[in-house]
Amino acid sequence: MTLGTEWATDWVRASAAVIAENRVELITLDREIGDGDHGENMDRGFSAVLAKLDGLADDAIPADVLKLVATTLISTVGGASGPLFGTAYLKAAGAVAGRAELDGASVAAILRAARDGIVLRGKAEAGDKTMIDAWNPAVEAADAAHANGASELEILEAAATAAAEGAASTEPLIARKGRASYLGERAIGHRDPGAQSTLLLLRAAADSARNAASE
Amino acid sequence: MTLGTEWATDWVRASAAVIAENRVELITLDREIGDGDHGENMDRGFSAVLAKLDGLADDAIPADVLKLVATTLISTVGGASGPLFGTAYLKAAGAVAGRAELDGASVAAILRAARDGIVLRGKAEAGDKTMIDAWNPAVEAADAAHANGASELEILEAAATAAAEGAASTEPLIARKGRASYLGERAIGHRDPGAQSTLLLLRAAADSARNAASE
Amino acid sequence: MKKLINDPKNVVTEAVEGFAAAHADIVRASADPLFLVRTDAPSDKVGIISGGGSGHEPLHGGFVGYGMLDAAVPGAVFTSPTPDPIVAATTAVDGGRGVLHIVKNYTGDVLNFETAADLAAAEGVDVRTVIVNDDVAVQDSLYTAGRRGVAGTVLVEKIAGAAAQRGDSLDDVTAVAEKVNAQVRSMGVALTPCVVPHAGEPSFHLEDDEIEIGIGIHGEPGREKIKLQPADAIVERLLGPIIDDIPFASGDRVLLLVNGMGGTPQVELFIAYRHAARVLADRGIEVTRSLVGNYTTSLEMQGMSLSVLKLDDELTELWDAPVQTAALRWGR
Amino acid sequence: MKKLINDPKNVVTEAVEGFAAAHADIVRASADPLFLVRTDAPSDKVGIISGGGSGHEPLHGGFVGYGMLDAAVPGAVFTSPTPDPIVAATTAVDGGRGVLHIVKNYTGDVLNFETAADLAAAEGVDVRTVIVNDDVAVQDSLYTAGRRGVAGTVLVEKIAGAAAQRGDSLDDVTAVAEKVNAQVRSMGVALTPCVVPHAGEPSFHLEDDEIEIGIGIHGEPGREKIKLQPADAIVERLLGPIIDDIPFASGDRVLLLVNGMGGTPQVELFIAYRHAARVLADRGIEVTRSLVGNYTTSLEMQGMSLSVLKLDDELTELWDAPVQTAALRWGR
Ligand SMILES: Nc1ncnc2c1ncn2[C@@H]1O[C@H](COP(=O)(O)OP(=O)(O)O)[C@@H](O)[C@H]1O
Ligand SMILES: Nc1ncnc2c1ncn2[C@@H]1O[C@H](COP(=O)(O)OP(=O)(O)O)[C@@H](O)[C@H]1O
Ligand SMILES: [Mg+2]
Ligand SMILES: [Mg+2]
Ligand SMILES: [Mg+2]
Ligand SMILES: [Mg+2]
Repeated sequence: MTLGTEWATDWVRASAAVIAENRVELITLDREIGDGDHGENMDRGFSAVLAKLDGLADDAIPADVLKLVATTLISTVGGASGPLFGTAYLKAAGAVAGRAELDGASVAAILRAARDGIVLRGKAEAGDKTMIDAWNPAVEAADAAHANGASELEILEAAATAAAEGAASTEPLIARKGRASYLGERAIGHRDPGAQSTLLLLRAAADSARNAASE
Repeated sequence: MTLGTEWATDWVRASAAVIAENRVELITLDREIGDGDHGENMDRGFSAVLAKLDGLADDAIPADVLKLVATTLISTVGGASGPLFGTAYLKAAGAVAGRAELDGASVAAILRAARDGIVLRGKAEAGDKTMIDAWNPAVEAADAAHANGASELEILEAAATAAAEGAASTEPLIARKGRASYLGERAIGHRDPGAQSTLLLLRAAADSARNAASE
Repeated sequence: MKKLINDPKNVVTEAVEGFAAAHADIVRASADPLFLVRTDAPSDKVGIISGGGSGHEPLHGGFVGYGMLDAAVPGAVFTSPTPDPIVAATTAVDGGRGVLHIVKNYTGDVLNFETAADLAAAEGVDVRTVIVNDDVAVQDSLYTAGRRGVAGTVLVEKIAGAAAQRGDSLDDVTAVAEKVNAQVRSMGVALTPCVVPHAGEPSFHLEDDEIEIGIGIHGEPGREKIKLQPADAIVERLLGPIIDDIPFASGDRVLLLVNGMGGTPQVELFIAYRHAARVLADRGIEVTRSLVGNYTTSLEMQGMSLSVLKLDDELTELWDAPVQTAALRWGR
Repeated sequence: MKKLINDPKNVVTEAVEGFAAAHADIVRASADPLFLVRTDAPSDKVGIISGGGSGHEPLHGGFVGYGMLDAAVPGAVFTSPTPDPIVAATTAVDGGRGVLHIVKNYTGDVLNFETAADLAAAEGVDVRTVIVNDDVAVQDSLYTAGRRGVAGTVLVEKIAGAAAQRGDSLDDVTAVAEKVNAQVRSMGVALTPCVVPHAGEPSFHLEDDEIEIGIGIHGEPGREKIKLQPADAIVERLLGPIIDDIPFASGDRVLLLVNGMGGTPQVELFIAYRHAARVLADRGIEVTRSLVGNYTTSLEMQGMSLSVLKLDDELTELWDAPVQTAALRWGR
């Protein structure tokens, strides 16, 4: 069973919900090693996306949804995460341009393109204690699952699980990008907020796929 | 036994000591219903007087000591208490001008002149919750004691005891002069700092007289 | 108590030294007795002096310069200066046309300036005094030391300073200062207390959800504690008594001053300004001049005061006249 | 959290509205997208824009006006603005000679201004960008996002603004902005944290006797906590790394900026200025220009930063050139 526009819009709704629920936690994480706005930024962005969702054309395809997320995040989030997540969704949209239904290859391509977009803009490497440390393992897990013939849902599940491990892996690290890098050793022991929101978004993607499958 | 210059200088030393000891208490009283500087102001003033005491001429009489206190307080204390206590000592000096030895009448005259000086400058009436509420009963008690033929020491003891009662009597009052007047009913329950320093100074006067008597 | 200071006893002298060094083009400091004076004083105009306890900066030193004050006399923190430096400053700025003392209405300031004026007069200086008492938080002046002088003082100093600068006589400068005082009303609110360096403890206590209405500028408590409210409601609470007092009426043109108490972020002052200007407009009162910032502070206190001054053509022209001080500068 | 605000979500828009109303002679506000622009823009000079998260006022809106910025783009509190308002501000001020973006070095600011510059270029505007990174508290830029842009930004904006105002080309304005950035170094200290309105809690925790050295301007913790020290010792601790970095040397003429973080009483800033000027003098470094006050703040944070800019005749002349903004004004 491939994933279509309904999955994409469900993902957006689930993302907005999970970000709103975790707004304070993301603020707290960012206050510890950043400037305390990450939860507010993401919540502002996804609330704006949600408000625009109804305006989508009836014949919208998943790429249209992803592009709406991209442009809305770019124009409402600000901060580091706005352009980074915005570029991620923009590149993801480009990776599945024209396709009404997304198969396993498309799902894996979305994640890879998103990750590559973030690296292109932010130049972070693995271990820099950024959202990339959640995206990298997610992309690898998705690719591996797809190579093993997994379903779209299984691919997204694998990605979300890997992202969760990736987010946790940022805790012992010293940061080399973003505001946390100013802290030196004092960043040790704190989870990167962008990695945490990455895992929330990818978990929402998998959950939406599960709902689609169960209907 | 009359009181001479030695008593006067002893009084200054005892005043400086007791004000320094009670600096924090006076600050605390003033913080509650004023601006928290009374202890600092008085301490700055009497420290300055103390530093100048050695510069007194060998043939100084009590009025010279009182005048030194007056001019030094005026030029170092500032605030409301500087001019008020300064005027008090200035008028006190005037009341015993030229006298090397102070008898009971002189002692009572000092207190009356001091009080009148404060009223002249500050226009406070009894019950306004100011230092006058300590000075008024002190002056009355001194006059009464003197009328009863009391000694200099006894006059000062009577004044100090009455000042203590007077200072305590300010606690239930609403203030009508000074900063505490801005507080309305919220001043109730707090003792006026200037009344408290008045009692400390008059207690020091009596203690110095007792020391003089016991020598 | 956490402060960027050395010995608490040296706070004022060191700050004055630093101030004079940073603004050497405008002021110089006399160390003993301590006062700040225009580098070009005395001049052939009426001299204008103000002073009072420290801790209200930029009041008064920040307003010494062309078109405003000729000298400022800082006392210890929140303690009026003694007469000596006031006399010294007065004689230093007297160019023969007399000197105006602008004094905030506090017993200490009034008494010390009074003594100084007597002494300066004895030295042949023609001294006048204007007592500023713009704080409507103090009611029933029969039963109090009278209204306090608060942020409206800045407006008195600017406008009297401009009158003196254009060559007005001592009588005229005094008259315009009195006019400003008669037409300005102020009221303040504190969100936090402040800590006087030598006291080391907060001036009053507020719970996390309490604010203090009607505070003075000396860290003294106000008239009432109320629960924290939205900025707009607080603005209305301050503005009501101000408007009703003179009263200001529809058709009036006014200057609106939103004064920070020292520790208030600028965004908050402008949020307050926004609503204050609207409330006035709703009453038909037109804000034609504005001033927003830290002008009469209480150390690091968070809070603000609002001041409204009724303008006419003369006051507007004097307000707009060039001024060149550390804290207020335009036109040159 | 106690703040003079209404809904935390409206802090920036309401503050910008109030600011534009209070300074209507200098700026006007565009509401959607949100930016502040000179009332007389565009003009026939190179345009200069800056922007960034709110909470640093008067940066940047307070520096819009004659001789400084043409527009300022405020983001949410401590959050860089999005590209849309930056593009709108850029096209609004472009008079045909191009626009310079002055951007503080934070990932978010850099990325959003980068996108905006691309979009504005696509609309035919010649855009240059100067990244300000004056904060010596951030070492080892290989392992970090690089030095942050802090209070030195004000100096870049003033001097580049003066160059644009006198008619310099986009190349020349860009070059002088880069020169200022290359010659200015800063470092800060916090005595207290600040509270971001939407976060509602302090940005970091300090004990009653602790201070934070090397803080940024976004309420982010610094590099190390140390025990509270006398002001003079703190000044030396900040000035040492600043002097050693360029390094500044005997015979240099410099501008010394003592910048308050928002909640610091003015007396404390001048106490710090006094000692900083002495330390520089002792090293043979002459302070020929000074600026003391709240210029790049972190809401109500108590603390300060020191900035030292190496001057030459050109920079001095541009610094002295007339400026007419809400927060910096002289010469007109
Ligand atoms: N160069 C970068 N590459 C990838 N991610 C980054 C980079 N810089 C910052 N981030 C991510 O952005 C997150 C912070 O986002 P946010 O708090 O919204 O923005 P800001 O740091 O501008 O306040 C960090 O937790 C980190 O995951
Ligand atoms: N008008 C007055 N007459 C008599 N005493 C006064 C008057 N006003 C104030 N005081 C006294 O001055 C005291 C406060 O002195 P102090 O704190 O040193 O000065 P300030 O009020 O200027 O800070 C009060 O406690 C009160 O006793
Ligand atoms: Mg952040
Ligand atoms: Mg007092
Ligand atoms: Mg006092
Ligand atoms: Mg941010």
